[in-house]
Amino acid sequence: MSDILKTTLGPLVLKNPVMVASGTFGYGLEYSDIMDISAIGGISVKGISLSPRPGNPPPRMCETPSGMLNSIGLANVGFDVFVTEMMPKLRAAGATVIANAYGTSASDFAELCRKFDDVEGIAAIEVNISCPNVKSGGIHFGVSGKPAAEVTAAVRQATRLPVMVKLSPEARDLKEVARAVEEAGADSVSLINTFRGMSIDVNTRRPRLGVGFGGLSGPAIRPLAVRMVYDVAQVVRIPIVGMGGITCLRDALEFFLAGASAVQVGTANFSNPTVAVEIINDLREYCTNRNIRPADLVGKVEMG
Amino acid sequence: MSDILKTTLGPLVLKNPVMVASGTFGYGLEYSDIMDISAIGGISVKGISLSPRPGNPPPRMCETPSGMLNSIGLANVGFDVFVTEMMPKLRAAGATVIANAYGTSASDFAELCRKFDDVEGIAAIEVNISCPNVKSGGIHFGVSGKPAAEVTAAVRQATRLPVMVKLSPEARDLKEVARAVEEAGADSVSLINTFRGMSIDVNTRRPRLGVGFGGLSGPAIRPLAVRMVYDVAQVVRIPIVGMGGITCLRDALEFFLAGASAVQVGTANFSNPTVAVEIINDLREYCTNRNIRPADLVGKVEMG
Amino acid sequence: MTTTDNSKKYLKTRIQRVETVAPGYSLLSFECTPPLTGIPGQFVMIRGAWGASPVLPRAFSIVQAGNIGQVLVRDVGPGTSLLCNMHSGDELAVLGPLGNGFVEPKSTKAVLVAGGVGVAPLVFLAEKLAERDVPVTFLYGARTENDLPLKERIENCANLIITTEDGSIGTKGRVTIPLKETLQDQNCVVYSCGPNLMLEAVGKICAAAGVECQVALESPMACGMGTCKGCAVVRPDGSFTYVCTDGPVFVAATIYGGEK
Amino acid sequence: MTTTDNSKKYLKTRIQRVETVAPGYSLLSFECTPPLTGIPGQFVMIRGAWGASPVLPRAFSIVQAGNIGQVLVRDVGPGTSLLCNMHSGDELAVLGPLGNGFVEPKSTKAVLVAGGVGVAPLVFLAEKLAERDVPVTFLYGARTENDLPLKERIENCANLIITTEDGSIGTKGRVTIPLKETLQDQNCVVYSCGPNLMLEAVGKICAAAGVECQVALESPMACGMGTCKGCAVVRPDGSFTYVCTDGPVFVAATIYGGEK
Ligand SMILES: Cc1cc2nc3c(=O)[nH]c(=O)nc-3n(C[C@H](O)[C@H](O)[C@H](O)COP(=O)(O)OP(=O)(O)OC[C@H]3O[C@@H](n4cnc5c(N)ncnc54)[C@H](O)[C@@H]3O)c2cc1C
Ligand SMILES: Cc1cc2nc3c(=O)[nH]c(=O)nc-3n(C[C@H](O)[C@H](O)[C@H](O)COP(=O)(O)OP(=O)(O)OC[C@H]3O[C@@H](n4cnc5c(N)ncnc54)[C@H](O)[C@@H]3O)c2cc1C
Ligand SMILES: Cc1cc2nc3c(=O)[nH]c(=O)nc-3n(C[C@H](O)[C@H](O)[C@H](O)COP(=O)(O)O)c2cc1C
Ligand SMILES: Cc1cc2nc3c(=O)[nH]c(=O)nc-3n(C[C@H](O)[C@H](O)[C@H](O)COP(=O)(O)O)c2cc1C
Ligand code: FES
Ligand code: FES
Repeated sequence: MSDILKTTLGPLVLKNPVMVASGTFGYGLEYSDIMDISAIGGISVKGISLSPRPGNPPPRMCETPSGMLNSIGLANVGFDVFVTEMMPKLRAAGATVIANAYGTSASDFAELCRKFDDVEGIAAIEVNISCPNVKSGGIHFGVSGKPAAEVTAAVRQATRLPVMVKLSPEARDLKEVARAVEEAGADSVSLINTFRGMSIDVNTRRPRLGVGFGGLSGPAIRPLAVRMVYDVAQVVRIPIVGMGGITCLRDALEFFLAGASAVQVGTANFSNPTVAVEIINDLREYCTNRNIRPADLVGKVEMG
Repeated sequence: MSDILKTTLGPLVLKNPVMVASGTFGYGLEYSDIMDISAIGGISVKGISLSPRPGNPPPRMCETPSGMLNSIGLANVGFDVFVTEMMPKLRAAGATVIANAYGTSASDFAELCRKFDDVEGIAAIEVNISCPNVKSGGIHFGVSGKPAAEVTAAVRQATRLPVMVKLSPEARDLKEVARAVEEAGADSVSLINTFRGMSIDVNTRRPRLGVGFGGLSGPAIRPLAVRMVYDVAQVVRIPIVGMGGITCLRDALEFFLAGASAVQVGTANFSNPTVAVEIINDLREYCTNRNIRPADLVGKVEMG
Repeated sequence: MTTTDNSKKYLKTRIQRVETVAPGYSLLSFECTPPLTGIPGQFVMIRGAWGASPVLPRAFSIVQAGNIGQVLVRDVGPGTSLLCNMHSGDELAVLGPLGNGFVEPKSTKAVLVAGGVGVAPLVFLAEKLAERDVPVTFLYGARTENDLPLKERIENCANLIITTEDGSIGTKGRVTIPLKETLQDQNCVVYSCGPNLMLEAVGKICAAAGVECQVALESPMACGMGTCKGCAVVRPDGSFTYVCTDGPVFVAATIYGGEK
Repeated sequence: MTTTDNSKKYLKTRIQRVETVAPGYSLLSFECTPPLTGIPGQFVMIRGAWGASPVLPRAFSIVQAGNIGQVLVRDVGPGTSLLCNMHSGDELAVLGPLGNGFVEPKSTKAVLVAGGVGVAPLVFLAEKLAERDVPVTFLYGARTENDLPLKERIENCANLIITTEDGSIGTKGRVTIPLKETLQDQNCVVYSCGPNLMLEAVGKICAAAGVECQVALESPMACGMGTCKGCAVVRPDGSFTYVCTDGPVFVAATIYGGEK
């Protein structure tokens, strides 16, 4: 494959640098009716845990200006169903699968990733240490360097698959966390997950989400995500996967220039389920016209 | 004044709980043509430093989805001009003036606040330890409890005026900072200042702001601001002044319910310069119809 | 008998016409090539080209399928307001048909119970049933005589019984009053869509009368197709069910209890 | 002689008419009670009722004051696109008049130099000067013959000289070519508005010819009235000047150097 869009993230080789973000594209298969899901650079599937999780009490989402809050709570079918029911179909569809993994302890994460190691057709594991919607685990690992490194090291030992660690914008010191997971063996980092937010229905005086809080995503957070990608790019050498409010080629380019080697599209999939493929086509045209590869753009913002 | 909207923030008594936020309403006088600025609960004037400051190189602002980035850099006329030229007119207009103070060290802050102490007609000082757009001072004091407390204590000693400390959303641990400034003698806290963000012009490959980064404000950040007000309300007893993306009565009510005793309107003044007065009128009607005072709403969100 | 259509498409098209059919209600017509499929009770996710906010598309029941798709929009917030103020020629993105539609009656009679904008899928159902000569009794509840969009279309295909809260037209009171009468003949299936409290009342009345009842629910939605897990509602046993893929049409007893 | 009007008002009004006057250019007319005041070169901040995004109002030069205000909008991004797609009756908020207008000539002749949408304040100026019988030479530069909005209005009140980059109408080339010729008669003042590079070129030509030149600048704006400090531009000495309150009309030499 000598496509101009081919992208290398350490040990992970993707047909193009535009993925869809976990939790915003289900297990990918739902979209087979309306598009060729094998065209997508990578499908980060809905966060998977060892056991199925029912998720949080409703309401689980609400809208905010140029964004949305969700408190899904990692509702998912669990490892076994994912591997036996979804994976065969994903393999058949030719999808590039990134397994988004969630655990409640470092050993939990390790066990899950060890099991992924034996599954055919998984391109990489995205380690979610940044979910704001679960009581244990999730974001607690992501707020500082030490627990983040512990989880990363445990996962690193457990799998030969490429390990992408997903960082939280709520880290007390994002650069420190990024450096810590790099040192602990991450092959790449992806950022950002959602910010913890709150919205109140002033008529009922209750939070608009069943559990009170939720994660903010969408275009609203883009300027924050671009800045964080830039910040992290100053301190790590491993590739960065950028996301947060990407809706079109222009937005994706902003992340490449800030320092991301690849991007993920999240909330925009809801606005337009074919958006990732459209961005890929637009990116191919953009690169072809200029005779460049996406990698030529990475970190090329001109400061000062 | 027995107006139903009268609001007490510790030693500070306001005619109503709706203020305008620093940097978004100039020195207030500019608006005298189009409204009665004495109707506003409080005018937090543009951040004032001991000496005039020219501000940052342009471009200084750009728009983002449901928000804006600014990198003004505390351009201001300085203490002397403010006191001799602006204050007499503000007094004559009957405005309630909140002096937003900026210094580069604790002693700098103290000197400035000591000088404000002698100025007639200043209702309170808002201590800005959260500006993301200046090289020294600003946000550096606001990211952790110790420097925040140092500035607060120095200011506390220097003035008998009510001290409102303005917190940054970029604090590593916002609750810790809030508690620290409460302990150091703050009469109230206001939050949030802007988030550091970045936006890149993909055609020129340069940041859209002259200094690279800027502070994100506007409706985009409202869910984050509401959550932070709620979080701080769980740990401090001093009153909270909430802000971040307020554009109408509904938005203001959200902050009251989350735990704010008063609010400030910022970016929305640009969209509609009379918005603060409209919110005040709508709030009066809301409270009158229900025979309640704004204080009856404070922190009344029903969780769980 | 028509059954739920699972061949959803994502169509970028244009508004053909926006018609105010009652104060606060607009009937949106849009061109569909290939034709919009789907049966009554199925829905579409719709978004205009209005920039960054609101982010999400909005769910609407299909009122008409075919070359010209139709949805009935009630202006209740920013998204619906933008849609109601669109004009012929404006861009529109439509994803559908989604979800599961009403299962048509094995019994000979159908009783449709609509409240407010819940009329939308039931107009489609009434028109389909009329094509098949199934007798339809259509109970339509509203606040006043002004809040009865698409009334004429119903009159053309069903026996329409109106109730209004202020008595300005039809019987004064709630739609549940004529429902109880109608159910004295048990040889029917009830189809209902409207506010949650109404659906629950309708469900309970049907359970008491021993009549099958199908309700179309609403819930906040992001994807409309089972991927976001945002549209959960709680079943009587505490488990979750998803409105977009398990519904929006449910057998009432599975939601409000009293399952036989 | 008219002078800058400082009595700004904030007016919530409605669109009277939106007219496409050239591809990508709309002339927006809106009702003003009390009448919109202001002189050529002053501007208004305008926002429609489009919800949360974009947040800020947009700056537009006044094309016509009075009971019906007018601005010329070039569709270049989200805000201007929303404005160009508005309809008669839609809500509009207008703040103005703002900034400092052109200072009318003491000399007997005026030379107006417009590039692109920079034509807006100069049409207003040409019409005002014609009322006072001041002879106006209007140099209007564009890419093609299609990019000349309001051309007819200028023909009615001034001696119009057109240049286009493709030569499809008028002289082929830049507007600076006829400018040099025109300036051989030094008894005039030059007024210019358009892209920055054009303004700089015009300013330098005037400086060389020893003719006074006033330019209307643009810069990103939030408040339009001196409070946000967002609209700074750098002067030759490195200090800042604010487009909304110090401008938008500046003596060219104070911006591009060569001040006498
Ligand atoms: C399967 C399904 C079919 C629907 N069919 C129709 C239809 O045919 N015609 C029609 O007018 N509306 C229909 N709705 C409801 C419609 O989707 C909402 O009214 C719309 O999303 C509101 O968007 P908004 O931006 O205008 O208001 P918002 O600001 O999003 O909401 C305004 C009010 O509506 C409530 N609300 C928001 N979203 C929903 C929702 N999805 N369901 C219920 N309440 C909501 C909010 O809590 C708020 O009180 C349907 C909803 C679903 C799930
Ligand atoms: C005093 C003044 C008078 C103006 N008069 C007119 C007029 O009469 N008619 C007219 O069509 N436009 C005028 N403009 C420019 C107009 O305000 C911008 O085109 C508009 O704000 C762009 O908004 P947008 O959302 O469509 O695009 P944005 O997304 O905001 O911007 C689109 C492009 O325009 C650039 N841009 C954004 N804002 C400005 C700005 N204020 N000035 C220059 N470039 C900008 C951006 O960098 C980008 O390249 C004037 C500007 C000023 C400051
Ligand atoms: C409904 C929803 C569910 C999500 N679920 C997950 C998840 O399971 N695992 C995860 O790592 N991130 C999850 N995310 C976060 C997204 O993958 C992404 O990091 C975030 O939404 C920012 O990108 P966006 O602004 O493009 O949506 C979820 C986001 C949304 C909106
Ligand atoms: C252009 C601009 C200038 C600002 N200048 C100051 C300032 O001088 N001092 C300060 O404390 N906050 C300043 N702020 C922050 C606001 O006071 C407020 O905290 C922030 O904008 C969030 O509120 P909003 O979303 O309603 O605008 C500024 C904000 C903007 C947009
Ligand atoms: S709306 Fe996304 S799962 Fe139902
Ligand atoms: S636009 Fe705000 S100061 Fe000029």
